[in-house]
Amino acid sequence: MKKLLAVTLTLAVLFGAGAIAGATTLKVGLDADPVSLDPHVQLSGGMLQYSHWVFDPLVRYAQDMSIEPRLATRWERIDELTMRFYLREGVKFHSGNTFSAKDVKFTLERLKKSIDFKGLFELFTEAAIVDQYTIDIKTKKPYALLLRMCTYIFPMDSEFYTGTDASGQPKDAMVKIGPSFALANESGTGPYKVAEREHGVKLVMDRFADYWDSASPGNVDRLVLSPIKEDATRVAALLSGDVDFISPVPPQDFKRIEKDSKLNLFTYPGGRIITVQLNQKRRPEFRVQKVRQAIVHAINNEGIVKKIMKGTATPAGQQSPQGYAGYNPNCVPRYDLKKAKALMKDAGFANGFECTMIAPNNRYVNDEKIAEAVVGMLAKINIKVNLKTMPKAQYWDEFDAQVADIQMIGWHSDTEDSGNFSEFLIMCPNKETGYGQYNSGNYCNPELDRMTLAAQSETDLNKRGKILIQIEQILYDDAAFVPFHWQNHSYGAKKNVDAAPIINTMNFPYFGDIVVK
Amino acid sequence: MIKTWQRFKASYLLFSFKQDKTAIFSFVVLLALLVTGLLAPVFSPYDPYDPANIDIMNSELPPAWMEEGEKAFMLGTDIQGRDLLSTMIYGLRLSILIGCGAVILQGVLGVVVGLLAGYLGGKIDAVLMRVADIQLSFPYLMVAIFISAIFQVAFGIGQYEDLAVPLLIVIIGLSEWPVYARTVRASVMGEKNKEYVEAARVIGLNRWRIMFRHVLPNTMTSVLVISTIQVANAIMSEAALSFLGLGMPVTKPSLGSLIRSGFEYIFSGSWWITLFPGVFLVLLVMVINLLGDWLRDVLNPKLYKG
Amino acid sequence: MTSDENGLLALKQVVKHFDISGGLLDQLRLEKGKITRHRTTVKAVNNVSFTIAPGETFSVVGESGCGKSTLARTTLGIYPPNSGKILYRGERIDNKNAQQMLPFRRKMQMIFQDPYASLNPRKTVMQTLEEPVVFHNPSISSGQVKDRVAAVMSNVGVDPKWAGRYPHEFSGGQRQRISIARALMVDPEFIVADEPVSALDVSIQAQILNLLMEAQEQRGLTYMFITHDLSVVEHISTRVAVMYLGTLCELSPAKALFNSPRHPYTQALLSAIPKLGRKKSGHIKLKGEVPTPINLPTGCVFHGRCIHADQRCVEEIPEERTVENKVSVACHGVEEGRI
Amino acid sequence: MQHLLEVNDLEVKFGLRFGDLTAINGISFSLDKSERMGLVGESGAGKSVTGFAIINLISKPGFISGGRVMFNGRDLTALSDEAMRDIRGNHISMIFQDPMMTLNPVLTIGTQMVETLLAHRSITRTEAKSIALEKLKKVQIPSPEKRLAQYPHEFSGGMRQRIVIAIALLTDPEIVIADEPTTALDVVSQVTEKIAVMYAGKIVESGPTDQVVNDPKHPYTQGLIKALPGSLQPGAKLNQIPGMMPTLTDIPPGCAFNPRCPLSDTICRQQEPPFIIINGATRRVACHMAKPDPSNGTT
Amino acid sequence: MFAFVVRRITQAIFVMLIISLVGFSIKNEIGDPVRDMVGERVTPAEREALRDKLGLNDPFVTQYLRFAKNAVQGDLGLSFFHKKPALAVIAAKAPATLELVFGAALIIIFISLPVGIFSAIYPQSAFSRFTMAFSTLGVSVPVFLTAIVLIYIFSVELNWLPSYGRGETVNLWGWHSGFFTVDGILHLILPSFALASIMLPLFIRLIRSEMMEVLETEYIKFAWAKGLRRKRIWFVHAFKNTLLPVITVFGVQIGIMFAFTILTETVFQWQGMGFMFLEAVERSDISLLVAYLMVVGAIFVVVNTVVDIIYGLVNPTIRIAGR
Repeated sequence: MKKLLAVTLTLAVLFGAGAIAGATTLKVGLDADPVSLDPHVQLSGGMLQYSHWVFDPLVRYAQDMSIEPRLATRWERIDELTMRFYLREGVKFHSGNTFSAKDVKFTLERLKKSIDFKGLFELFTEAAIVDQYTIDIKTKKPYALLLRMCTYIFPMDSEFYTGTDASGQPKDAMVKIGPSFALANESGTGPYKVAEREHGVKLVMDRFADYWDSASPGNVDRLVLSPIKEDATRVAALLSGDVDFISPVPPQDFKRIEKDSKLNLFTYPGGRIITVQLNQKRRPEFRVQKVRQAIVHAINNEGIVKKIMKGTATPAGQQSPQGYAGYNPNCVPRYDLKKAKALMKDAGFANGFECTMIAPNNRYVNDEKIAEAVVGMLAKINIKVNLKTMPKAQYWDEFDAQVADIQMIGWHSDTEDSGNFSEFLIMCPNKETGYGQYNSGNYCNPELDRMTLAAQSETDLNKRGKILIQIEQILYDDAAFVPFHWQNHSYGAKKNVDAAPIINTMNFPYFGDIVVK
Repeated sequence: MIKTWQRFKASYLLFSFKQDKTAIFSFVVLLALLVTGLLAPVFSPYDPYDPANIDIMNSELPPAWMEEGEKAFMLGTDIQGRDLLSTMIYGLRLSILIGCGAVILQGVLGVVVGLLAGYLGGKIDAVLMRVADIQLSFPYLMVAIFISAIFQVAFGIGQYEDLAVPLLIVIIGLSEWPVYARTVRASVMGEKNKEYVEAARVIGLNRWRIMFRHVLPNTMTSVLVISTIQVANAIMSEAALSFLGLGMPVTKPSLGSLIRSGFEYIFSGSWWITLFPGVFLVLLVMVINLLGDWLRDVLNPKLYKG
Repeated sequence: MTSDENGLLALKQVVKHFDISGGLLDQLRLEKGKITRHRTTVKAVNNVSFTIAPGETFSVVGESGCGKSTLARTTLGIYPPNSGKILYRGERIDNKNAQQMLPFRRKMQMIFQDPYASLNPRKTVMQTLEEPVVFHNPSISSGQVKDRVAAVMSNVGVDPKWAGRYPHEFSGGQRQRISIARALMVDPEFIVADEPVSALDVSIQAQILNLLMEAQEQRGLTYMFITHDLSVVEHISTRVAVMYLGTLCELSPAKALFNSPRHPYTQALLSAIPKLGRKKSGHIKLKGEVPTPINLPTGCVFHGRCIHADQRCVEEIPEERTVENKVSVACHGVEEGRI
Repeated sequence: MQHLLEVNDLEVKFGLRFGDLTAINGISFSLDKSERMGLVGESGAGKSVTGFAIINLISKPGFISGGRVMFNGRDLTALSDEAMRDIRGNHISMIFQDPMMTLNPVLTIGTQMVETLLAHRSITRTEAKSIALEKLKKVQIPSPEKRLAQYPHEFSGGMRQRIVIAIALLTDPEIVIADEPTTALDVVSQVTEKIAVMYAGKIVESGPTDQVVNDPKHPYTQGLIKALPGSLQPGAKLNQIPGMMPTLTDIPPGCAFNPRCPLSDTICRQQEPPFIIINGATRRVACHMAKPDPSNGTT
Repeated sequence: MFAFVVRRITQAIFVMLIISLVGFSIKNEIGDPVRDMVGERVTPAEREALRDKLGLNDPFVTQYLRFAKNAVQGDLGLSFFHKKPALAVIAAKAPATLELVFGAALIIIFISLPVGIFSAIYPQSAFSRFTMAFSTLGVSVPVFLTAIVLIYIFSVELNWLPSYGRGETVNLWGWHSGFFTVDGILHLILPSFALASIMLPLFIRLIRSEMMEVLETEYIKFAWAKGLRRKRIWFVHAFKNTLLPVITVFGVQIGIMFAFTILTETVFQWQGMGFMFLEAVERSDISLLVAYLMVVGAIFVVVNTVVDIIYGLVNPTIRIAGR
């Protein structure tokens, strides 16, 4: 017995310690790992990243934001409501099943049932299978962003996910809490298949031998993802060589990584706008346009970007980043303390007032420090801000309850489109429609609501762009909210890891295509 | 008063103090730190808690003697552009305030509980000590979360900045009182069977008077000794809570929260943001510990933590 | 000796047991698969009766652990007795509450053995001495208190100038004087002295004994004197009670006891008194060890060590019987005339 | 003639920050084989320190600052650590004051006895155990086999005292030093042939026990004897020596006893009395008031 | 012994009952678990429905009784985040923490004992003085600062030791152990030193002062007088007595050490219970939190019990049964 134990231990040591010779392993340290293997169980950045590694979407964004064919090779608009997709043939799922139109239909149906995704796919009706490799995707009303939404469709293996598991639960059940088949098993068409997963500890993925995209330059055989939540620890892990790739990199450590001869730092402009909202319901002062304008003028967002974000963010004067349909080149940051003071005087608040503010301290890059800077900047126009920061777990409840006069929120458009910002952050809050769900400023302008909805169903992209640009202008003039900057994504990697081609504005590193020299 | 002073002058305490260079050194340093901290507005060049004084464009300036340093900021600035020296001095004040406040709270709680448990014994003792066990097995992080939440519900976030200090005092005070309770209880159990207590009973004094007037003063030596350790611990607990984001508000950094940023700045090259407050805190805690050691050796060699 | 049959202080069948078995759970034992309940009781004082007349020095002697200190504390009400009665001037005091007890507290005081533990180290002599007076006479002026402290201090031979000092600044003998002073502060009638000189050196012991005798003369005090030192007992006692394992063996006037001890235990005890310069002789050696007061022997508690013990001694508890003038003994052998 | 033990002018000091304190101030005595000598005096007189000085085991900051301790012709103060270790517990053993504190609470008495033998004799554990048993029987510990496996707290104070004695006798030492906490003049007088009275670090009187007890020459010895309650009529006022023994820090000049002495004279306050021989070499006394033996000088 | 065990079990139940109640009453203060389960897009109505489904909207008493009923059957609920039974999550994380605490305890024992004993025997030596000075400095440095400095020196600058995680582990009947691989041991070194750093100085001082005190006792003097060899006196007579108070303090401190694992595990990304706890706080994973508190409470009682038993074994004067 003892001997057996000894042998077992020795073997365990041998196998445990040694990786397979010659294989390329990429060790990645991220701030979080996917909460489930089921891509539909949560709509979050982490889950979408995972979906890109293990599943493949119908289409995806390229680095230049153009739409790149993946499982759909081409598509055409049939009518106002319908788009026809021609699917790639000869694609295998990890289970060995062959991919076809029925899997797309299955996936879309599942998306419409998902608590998280049903909102995004609300306008979608049932997909119609034309033939094995052709499918029509339809919406209830004309929808300009139909194709973009298809970046969210990661076809799942309908055969694999059909039937019931050992406990009698349907295999396609989406379970928020507790075990489910899809939680622990996956079958996608993506470049990697999951080899081992210990939630919160590591996710090990092996290259899928039958991956359809033979053109992909990706040469990583094994991808090991470790969640490292603490910024400094994550950086230390890269510096000490324990991992090959990390993200995000805290701005204060950019210099250190750039300086290191063995490492490279990559940043990529992102679309997440960081703002604070001025609650007009709580504070009559914020109903005064001049006060809002004074505040916007008092915020030195270029200073914040330079000092706190170490230059790795883009100062913003509006919601839409450059490249978005609504981007308005006139809406630039307008820090001007003198003018801010004058505006306060004009508004009759030369002596300022006191108000409260909340911000998260672990949600956005340097969120707490930005909030702190706001306190200092507003103090200069005599607005005394009582700030409380808290972890995100507590923050959102407080945000919803609108406990403070000024609340921070960052927003990334799910559709990589300007309209999405206004729908959630600017439109008059309406419990029934769900519009303005995150408008804790209670800014309400019916005209803007009308314009936003019009843009939603305008399929003429030119016309639509004009509306969106105009919306930004109105918001800018009205100082409806206080914009800070668009966050950049940041990645640190060893010199031999060629990360530049696989990163993008959505922060979905396409590890399937990564090359390790 | 004069008599007490003369008694003190002739006491063994002062005698052994004068003999001990480390004790004198620690005392002088502590005194200097206390004076500096308590008179923070006098000593610090700026008021770091007044946001109007802060300009983000001054952020992360190195100490004055370095190339990019500015004379106005002797020890440099933090990421918000706060003068580090002023922040440290104000932070020192907070740390001292929280340390002493928390120790007074836990001391009062723990001493009363320990006294009751030790003197009355029996069921009261059993119950109180179980409560102490529960408290000990409850991470102070939970206490912190719980009490912060209660405070917030009761006072709203507008008051948060003003309430943070009492809040931390309550949190740290509540989480550590069993240390006192256990020590005092052990001490009381040793004292209560001594003949002077019986003498007090023969006189006819009631148990409360005996407990508080006769037994309590005799446990004070051990209370005094662990208090120094506990002040140091409380200061470190505040630092730890700040490290976990449950401490002082960001606009009023304590020494602990300054060190917390040490964690963020360790690789950044802006070493001064970490190093100076870190050295300051370690110095403060160390002289308190050194004085505690000395006090323990002089007053009660048999006392230890726990 | 006394007109009142109850004397100044009387104990009637006083029993004091200590339950040291802890809580219910501690009493449970697992025995042969059954849970049984055990209680552990220290039977410190068993059925002790005696009367102390005013003005006398009543000594209780016995080896350490025989229960004499417990008896002293029970007498003063520090420990409530389990059964029996304690009467002071004919009035029952064992069932009184703290408030009702107060008038008696002024009459009855105690002096302790350990001069280092019996004074509160955190209180000055002044504070220690004034506390009983102020407590019992809340209306007294501070000047009066100070005068009284000074008077009593010089009375016991401690310079009143030192009233501001703390106990650790005094020697053992001086502390014992202060301890006596504390007892005298309330002007008591009755003092229980628990081994007041056994921790002191010979020369100091003589000083303290003299002081106690002087105080008795001046104030007409009654002493209950607890000690194991028989030479001291012989020197100062009027009557002596000999105690063994919580039980009284013999109660006699001092002279009678030292001249002709009756109880075999008393005889053994007295044979061991060292006398200066006399080579030891005739020391009666006792067999065996002292049993624990937890498992008291049946019958006469002394039977296991007594050379005269017979079957009756094993089975029957001897009763205290007066054998001659004021001498009473609890021994079957004496009763039967065997000894 | 060589004595078994000869203490010559032994001096012990305690090194303190503000200077050295003299605890034993030049004492001399001798002890022969099978002889019993009593050293009496109040606590603090230096009895225990003398005992520890003989086995060279004075606790810090004390040290032997002068004189010699000759044992079988060897000076114990000059022995190496290892040689001294072999003397202790083997040739000279000591019985400590407090039986409750002397035994190690966490070791069985068997262990504590056997280890002593093993430290000095090359014998097996079993042999050591049987010697231990024998000695326990000698001091009348009932059922010694069972008792060997027990811990000190399982014994009564009296039994512990006997065990300590048994340990001291284990190696059949030539000398046993028995330390006692109290003055106990009465007890000492019963069991010894020789007696030496100590006061404030010096021997003030010595001689055969019956002579010293029945005819004390030093006023301190006289006072001690008269202070014993057993020596007087019951109820009579006891003779008391006024005041108390000085502490080491404030020993008065001249004769240390002079402030308490009924016979004190000017000379007593100025001069230390010599330790003179009286009654033909058997008795010595250190008192200005004592008459020296004409045939002998002073030391 | 019987009474002792029964009392400790009742005590543990009592402690856990209170802890679960307090833990449960905090649940609303640490955020809404549903918030973390769904994306930001999900409408309030959907979230409310989910809350209903999870029973989070039931009255406190209903929820607690439901919890208590299941707890009696050994079911402490499902972790929202891990989507597994809370106890299973803790069981999976416990080895990491236990090994960390064990590693730190080993370091404390193997350093503090020799150092403490040496500096008690030779209190005036240069080494003792240095140790004392160093240990005072040691207790004064916050544990997270120590941790980060260790990482900086040994991982980043010197590249000797890994900076995070547990490394390779071996599965021994469900216990993932890092003790049997070189990699695992290497990963263990920094975190356990960081954790030990807070207690080590305390124990060196404690052992030193206890040993010094014991060396002054009568029975040690008697041992010298018996002519024993000094090694025996130091390592048998004095050491065993020194151990007694050390064991008691060790018992208390080991409980406190579990609290400190929260900080250490956070810095080193050590996947143990402390890390899990903090994550549970961040994710408002209330069932996991309550389960954690109860398990820690139980560990506390168990550790105290074991310490008492060891104490009883070392100290013959203590009978466990009585008092």
